[in-house]
Amino acid sequence: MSIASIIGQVLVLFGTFFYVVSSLGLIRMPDVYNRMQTATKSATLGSLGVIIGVGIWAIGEVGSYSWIPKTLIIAVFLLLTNPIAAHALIRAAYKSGVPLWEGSIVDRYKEVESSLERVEEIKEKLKEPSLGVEMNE
Amino acid sequence: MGEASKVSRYLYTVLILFIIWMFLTSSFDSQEITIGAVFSLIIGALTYEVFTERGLENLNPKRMAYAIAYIPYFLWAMIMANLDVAYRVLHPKRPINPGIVECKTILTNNTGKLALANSITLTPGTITLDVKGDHYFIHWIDVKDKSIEGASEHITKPFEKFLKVIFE
Amino acid sequence: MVGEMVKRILAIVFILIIGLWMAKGLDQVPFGEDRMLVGKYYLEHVTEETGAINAVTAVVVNYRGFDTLGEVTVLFIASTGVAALLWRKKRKRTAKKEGSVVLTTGAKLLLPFVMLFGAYIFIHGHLTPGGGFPGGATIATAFLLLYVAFTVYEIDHKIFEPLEGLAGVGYVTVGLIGLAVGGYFLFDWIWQSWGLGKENIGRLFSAGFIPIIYILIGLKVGTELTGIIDNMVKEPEEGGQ
Amino acid sequence: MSQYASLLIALPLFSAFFIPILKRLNKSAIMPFLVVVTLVQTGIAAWVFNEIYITGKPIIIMAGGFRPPVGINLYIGHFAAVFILVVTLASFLMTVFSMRAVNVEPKDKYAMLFLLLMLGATGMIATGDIFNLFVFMEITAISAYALTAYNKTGESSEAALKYVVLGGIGSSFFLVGIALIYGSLGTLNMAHIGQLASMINPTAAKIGLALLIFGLAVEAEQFPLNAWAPDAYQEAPHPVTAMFSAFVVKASLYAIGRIIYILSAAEGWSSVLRLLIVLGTLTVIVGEMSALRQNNVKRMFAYSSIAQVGLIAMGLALGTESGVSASVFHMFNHAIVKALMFLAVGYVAIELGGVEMSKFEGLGKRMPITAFAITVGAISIIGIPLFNVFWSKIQLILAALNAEYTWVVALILGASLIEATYYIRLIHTMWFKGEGEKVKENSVLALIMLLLVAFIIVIGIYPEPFWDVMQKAGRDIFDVAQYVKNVPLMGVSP
Amino acid sequence: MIEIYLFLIAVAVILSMYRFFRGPTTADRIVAVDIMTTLTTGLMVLFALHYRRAIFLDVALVYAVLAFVGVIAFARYMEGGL
Amino acid sequence: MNPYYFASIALILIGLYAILVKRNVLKMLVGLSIMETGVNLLLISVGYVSGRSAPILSEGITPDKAVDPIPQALVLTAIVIGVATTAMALSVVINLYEKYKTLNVEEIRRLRG
Amino acid sequence: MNELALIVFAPLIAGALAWLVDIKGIREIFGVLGAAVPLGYTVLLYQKTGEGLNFALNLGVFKLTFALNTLNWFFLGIGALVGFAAILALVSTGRDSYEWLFALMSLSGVIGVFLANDLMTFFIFWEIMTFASFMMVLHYNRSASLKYFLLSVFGAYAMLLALGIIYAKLGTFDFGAIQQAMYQDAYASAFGGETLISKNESALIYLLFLIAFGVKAGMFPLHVWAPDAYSETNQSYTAMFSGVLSKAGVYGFILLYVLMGTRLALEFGAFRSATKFGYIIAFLGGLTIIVGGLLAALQEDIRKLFAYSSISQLGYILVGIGVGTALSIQAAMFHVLSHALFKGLFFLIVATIVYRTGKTTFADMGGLAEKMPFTFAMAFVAILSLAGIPPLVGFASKWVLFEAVISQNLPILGGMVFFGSAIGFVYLIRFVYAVWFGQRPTDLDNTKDAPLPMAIAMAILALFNVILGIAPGLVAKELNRIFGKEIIGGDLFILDLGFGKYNALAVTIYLVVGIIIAGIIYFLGAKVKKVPVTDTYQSANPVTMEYNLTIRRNFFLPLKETLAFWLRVSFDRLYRTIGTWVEDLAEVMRTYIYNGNTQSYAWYLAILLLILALWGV
Ligand code: NA
Ligand code: NA
Repeated sequence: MSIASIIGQVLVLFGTFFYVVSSLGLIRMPDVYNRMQTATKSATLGSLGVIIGVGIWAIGEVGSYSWIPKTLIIAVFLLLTNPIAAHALIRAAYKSGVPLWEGSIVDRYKEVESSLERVEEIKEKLKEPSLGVEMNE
Repeated sequence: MGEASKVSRYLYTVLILFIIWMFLTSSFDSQEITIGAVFSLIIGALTYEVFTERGLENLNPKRMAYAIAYIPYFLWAMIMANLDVAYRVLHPKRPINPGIVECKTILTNNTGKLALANSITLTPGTITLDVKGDHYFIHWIDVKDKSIEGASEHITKPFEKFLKVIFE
Repeated sequence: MVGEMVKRILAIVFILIIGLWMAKGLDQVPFGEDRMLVGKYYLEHVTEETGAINAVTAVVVNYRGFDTLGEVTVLFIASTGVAALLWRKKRKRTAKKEGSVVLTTGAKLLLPFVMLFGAYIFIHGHLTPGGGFPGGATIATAFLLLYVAFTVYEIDHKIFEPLEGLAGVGYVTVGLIGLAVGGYFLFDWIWQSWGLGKENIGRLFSAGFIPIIYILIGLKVGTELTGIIDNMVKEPEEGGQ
Repeated sequence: MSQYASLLIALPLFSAFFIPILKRLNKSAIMPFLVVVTLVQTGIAAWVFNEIYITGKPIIIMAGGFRPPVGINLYIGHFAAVFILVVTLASFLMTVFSMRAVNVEPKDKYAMLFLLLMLGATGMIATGDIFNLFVFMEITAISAYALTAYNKTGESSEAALKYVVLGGIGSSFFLVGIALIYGSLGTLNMAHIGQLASMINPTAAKIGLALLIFGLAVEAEQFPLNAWAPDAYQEAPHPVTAMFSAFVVKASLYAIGRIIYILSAAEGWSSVLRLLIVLGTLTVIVGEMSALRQNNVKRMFAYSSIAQVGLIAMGLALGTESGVSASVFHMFNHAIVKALMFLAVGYVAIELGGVEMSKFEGLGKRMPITAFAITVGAISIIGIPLFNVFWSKIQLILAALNAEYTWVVALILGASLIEATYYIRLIHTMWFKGEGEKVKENSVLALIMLLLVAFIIVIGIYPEPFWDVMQKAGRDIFDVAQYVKNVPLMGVSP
Repeated sequence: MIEIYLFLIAVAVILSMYRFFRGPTTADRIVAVDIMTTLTTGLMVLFALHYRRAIFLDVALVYAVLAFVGVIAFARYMEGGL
Repeated sequence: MNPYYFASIALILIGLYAILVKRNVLKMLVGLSIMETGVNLLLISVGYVSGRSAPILSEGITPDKAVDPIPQALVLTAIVIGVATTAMALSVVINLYEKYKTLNVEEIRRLRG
Repeated sequence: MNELALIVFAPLIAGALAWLVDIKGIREIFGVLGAAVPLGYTVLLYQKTGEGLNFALNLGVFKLTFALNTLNWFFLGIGALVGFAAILALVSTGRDSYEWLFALMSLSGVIGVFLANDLMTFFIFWEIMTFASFMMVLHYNRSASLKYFLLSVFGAYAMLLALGIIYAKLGTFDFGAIQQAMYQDAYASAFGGETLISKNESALIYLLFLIAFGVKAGMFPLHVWAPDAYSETNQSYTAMFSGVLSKAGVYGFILLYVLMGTRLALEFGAFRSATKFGYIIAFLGGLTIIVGGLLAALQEDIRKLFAYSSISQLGYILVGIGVGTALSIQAAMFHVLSHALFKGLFFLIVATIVYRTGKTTFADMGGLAEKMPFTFAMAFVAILSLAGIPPLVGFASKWVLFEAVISQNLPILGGMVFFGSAIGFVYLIRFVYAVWFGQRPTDLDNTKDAPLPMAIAMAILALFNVILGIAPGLVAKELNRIFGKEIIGGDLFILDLGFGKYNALAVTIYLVVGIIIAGIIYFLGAKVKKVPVTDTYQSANPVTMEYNLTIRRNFFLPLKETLAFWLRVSFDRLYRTIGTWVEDLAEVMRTYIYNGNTQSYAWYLAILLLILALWGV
């Protein structure tokens, strides 16, 4: 077994571990936000491990270096897109009204959102022609 | 900060695309390179306006250097984050203390903000929930400080020093 | 409700019996056995006859070209049909919640890459598992990304529709050139009449007209799927019936 | 030269793809373009027909120049030659009608879908490969879904939904059938299947054949799989309804016939046939009974059409050459008559704003040519001598009796009695009931209707040349050995 | 060896399925899908090695692209941004 | 029964079940898609030959080491057709919902008899 | 062109031309010429009947074959003659080109039926005839036409099924071949050999033909269409309808004898002196006589009266055919001729009356003899002929028929026949008095006599009534020629059955003398006394308009009351009820099956799959 194979395997093992962690997190965490916290991170890292690991492993196993660039591309793509997807999802979850876990201690977003709404309401009122006030945006 | 010239932006886009093509094909076959060049030129022409604002300016050596340095830093942070996750997931009591906090950033560039948001998402106990202007709203699995300043100190600051150089 | 229960139980009984019946038939087609007849011919002759190393691609584009032409047509019908059904005098997007800067910036950055992936996939159809359809779908994905990220984004139908048509016309024309040059509709004139690329088997510039057709299909599928997406996300304006 | 028959596929495709470009150039040219294309297509079909009936040999189109079973081939034999001509001619007439009948936008899309519906049916009739048959069937079906819903009313969408759901189930099971046949034989070419059919595993063949027939029977409107049909017929734009009845359903029926007979050497074959006969008979009975007190005349015609289709399926499943020939003849006659009747009823709907029975009161005075056309069509369908349908109906019945299906004939005749009842009621309503203002009838449409009427009567009075052609067409389906011989199969063998 | 990893990842995918079926919110299901697609991408890459065929990597790449956009589309649909 | 066949048949039946039982039109369409998936899986399974690889003759795969390419080609076509059907069905449902304001299949029955 | 083709198609072509030209005057010329051609050729072809003249038209689908022989010449002659007369009368009463087309088409149809030499040709022309006559009725009345059409189609389908079975078993439609095969079958079955057609099948074929021909002949209980259809169409046309078209049914029964009489006789045995299958026909014929006669008596409408009368008369013919001896069949055919002649004449008379007065009920008529003397004279002939008074043709045929039935010792049938004769007098009396004599309503004071074409038409038929009445030997000779042996003996004026003799000439002479005497008395002083309608007395009943039993109104009300129970048993109503059931069933089925629910429809697919699975296909 070549060194490349060993390094590759180690990486794959590492990645697989986080894959499993990711799925466990998905099951165990109490609300969607916390599930995302755990699952996304470990799935992303796991992917890096598994995918790049395969690229390196292939050097020893198949004898080709051409796996590396392609696995890298895939890994980078996941690295870039997974957090975006997670962000989009968590935002969507929040905006579609999924409540925070009852154990959550703070919701800053809600506070800001409601104050912003109040600002909007005031703006609307001020816009009414009788007041004749020009709002400065 | 204004936009770079169209030529610069276009060339930058084509260059990036071509590099990616080379990665994709993993081959130095002349035919692949030819087609790759053609495709990069075409797709670059179609997309450079949305793809980049600064064009070749991105390739400034200092930025490149910081970007390269950022990789191990970030990877380390990420591994730590995941060990943290593993701990929380596998611990029978699920030690969590979640909440949504607000942070402020000094970054102004959109790409920088994206990088920051992604970095936050992938590192310990945090996910970017929304970005409004320079305010980040972050779901934090283990809230240690509820104030804007305190949260920023914990969450955004560590990355900003790199990202500021790379993207600003 | 009792009726509901009965319906479910009946449905289960039905599908189980139907399933057993199908299984009985499939039992006569043992899994994993080599039963190839025409398939074997393809595998043995594909490189010599079409220049492709991906036998599936050769089957799709050359040997069973009619299927593929039909497949392109089916998608064209879907895109046309969706456009016809969702046509209103005035339609526009009504989405309210703009994506965050993370999403919009991410979409902008990813757009060219995704497009390049698409192009990569359809141009390598004769060498890898790709081809015009997945490539086109990937290109459509690039546009979907824009729709997803920006609530105001819309494609320009004035460009997309003629492009879609042009790609189709191009495909049929390639086939007709085959009829004129080689005497058969969809005849691979580049490979079989002109013999171009014979020395290139396994490399990009080979496989006769497969890459050309896949470029056309990629364009066509990309524009069509994008058109379908566009039609699906738009809603009629008030009084725009 | 004969390979140029592939223009039958290429031309409609090219034209359909060209329409988006034409739309940019000149939008008002689309409908005239449609007329021209279908006319040219009719010309090609006529040339092909002539070629085949002069040489007596089928045209085998080999796509890509690969010999079957390696390449897909089209088999334009005696049957396909006739029915492609029917398809193109009916399409041509309906494009003319469309110029008057279709006012809902977007017309460019309508034109494309119209062409592709025609293409799909042409392909189904011509193809020599079962999977390619599936592809063309889906082309037909999906354009039909779109056209059914084209008017964008709630009802038209409802009709299309039913069509999609049932059609979708049907095509899925059709594919399972293909999987079974392919899995047992390793080929998809019809002639090749015909050649190898005696070696096929009986269980797989039986179930595969049953599933193929099941899938096709949905499109071929066999009871009880036809529940989508009356709704779709009722709600589709009038020219499209005419096309449904004239050739879309016929293409599926043909496919049933073709598949049945290429697998005739397989075991268990006759039990599938028997089932199809039962289905066909039930289709006739239920169709006629449903039409009996129908107040919506277009729907009534739809049920009537379904009943006739049942008759055709029954004939195809008799397993005798005379049955197949009679069925083919009936397909042909029915295509003419129903094209005429749906054209007429559609025209009434346009002029009088509805197709309820009350709208037909006094039609004889208001729109005499249209009423006359409907009357001739109805009389023909009932099966009165001197009108075309009589000949095929009686041939079908004789064929069934010859195959010892007396009970089938008795039931069908009973159902025909019902058919006579509702058509006579309609005729009476049109001519001897009610008054109304005279409507000026469109001279082009009147011409088309009279043309079809003339056709009905000419065949009715002098069926010989037509019957001659139909017998050849029927033999084309029935004589599998000849079919296999005609296709230049290359030596791919196990 | 590879088979073991394949098995483990498959187990992970199946575990994620639990969340997909369990819910309880739509967001939960989409998260589950997101994770599953990521795991599946890894699985596909590993399969490529198992079969020793680099061409399968392309499949994984296309899959990753489609899955990403798909998940985002669902997310945006859920929040009313489509 | 082989697991691939089993899975294909199961998918087909699950799809059919959804069509037969679910009242929501969209769910019925999902059922249809599941059926299509099952069918595609079945086709692919029929073409599989044990111990062989994808019929792309590179990386040391010779004709005797490749599986049957035909079912794969068929499935490509079938998938596209499935997509097209689904797209059509969805736009039909969009129109339907606009006019009927419901997706309950039992309330969508103006056309009958 | 072959003469047979000309005979068959000339009316059709003429009709089509008349329809296309549609100019009053010209279309009549076309029409009359079209009807004249068959008549002319029929006369010319008399000599050639023995030569086996035939004609075939290959349609590809089938070969239409026609042949002329002595038997069908007889029917052809009747058809051509009465048809020509009716068409001539149509010149006056025809309303539009539509009627010309279908009247002539039906003539072509019936001629085709008579001349057909194979079952398929027979069926095709049968259908054409039915369809055309239906169109004539449809023009006037929907429900009558629908009833006619449904029963006809029912009959036609029965025939189709029968001929389909024959074709499937024997592989031929040709009469000769079928006759041959059936004959062989008959002996094969008698000696226990293999038969092509089994006993059950031959019974089925017989039953189907019984229905098919029974409908057309108006045989009880399939007669219900006839009264409405005969009365609800152009009355000139009715002459042909009742006179000729109904005879196609009779011809069919004779054909049944020709084709498979031996087979049926041997297979099913005898009842008393008749064959079983024949006795059924005869018995139904007898019922037809009674029912037709009774109902005729109860009618208030002049057209209906003759419609029922026609039914009743057809009954005689069926009895004759059913009894099945050579003599009885000859008698039946004789009666076919005389019924065509006198009933054709009757309907032309009715047509004239309706045409001139616009009235159809007895209540509105009276005293027309004075205003329409020519028509009255014609009616006189017709009445005498129908009533079976010598020396008219009606007597001759009826006499032979009575003799034929009585001689066979079939008492029930004999009773029925006599009863029919009696009731015939009853309804004729009404026609005579209510229409021609008595008080004339004032609005009929300006009534004119028959127009020329109708007059000619009536005259032709009347002439034949008289000539063949005085010289029945002409007919007998022809009938003997058909049967190939002398069954009715005698000479031109004398019919000799061996056990009875009728001298027409002698009777004529007595009668002429009697009429001259009566005429002298009439002109010497008998005058009609005018009395108000309500001044009439009726055996102790107060005279109200409701119970006003004058000859013109409800004359046979007491009879009606007596028969009330039986009149409720109406086959007409029974058929209607069945029709309603079918419609309701169809309605229920339609709404249940096509219930609009997509999911139910998906279930249908699943059910079929289940059936496939369980059937083990
Ligand atoms: Na992710
Ligand atoms: Na992902």
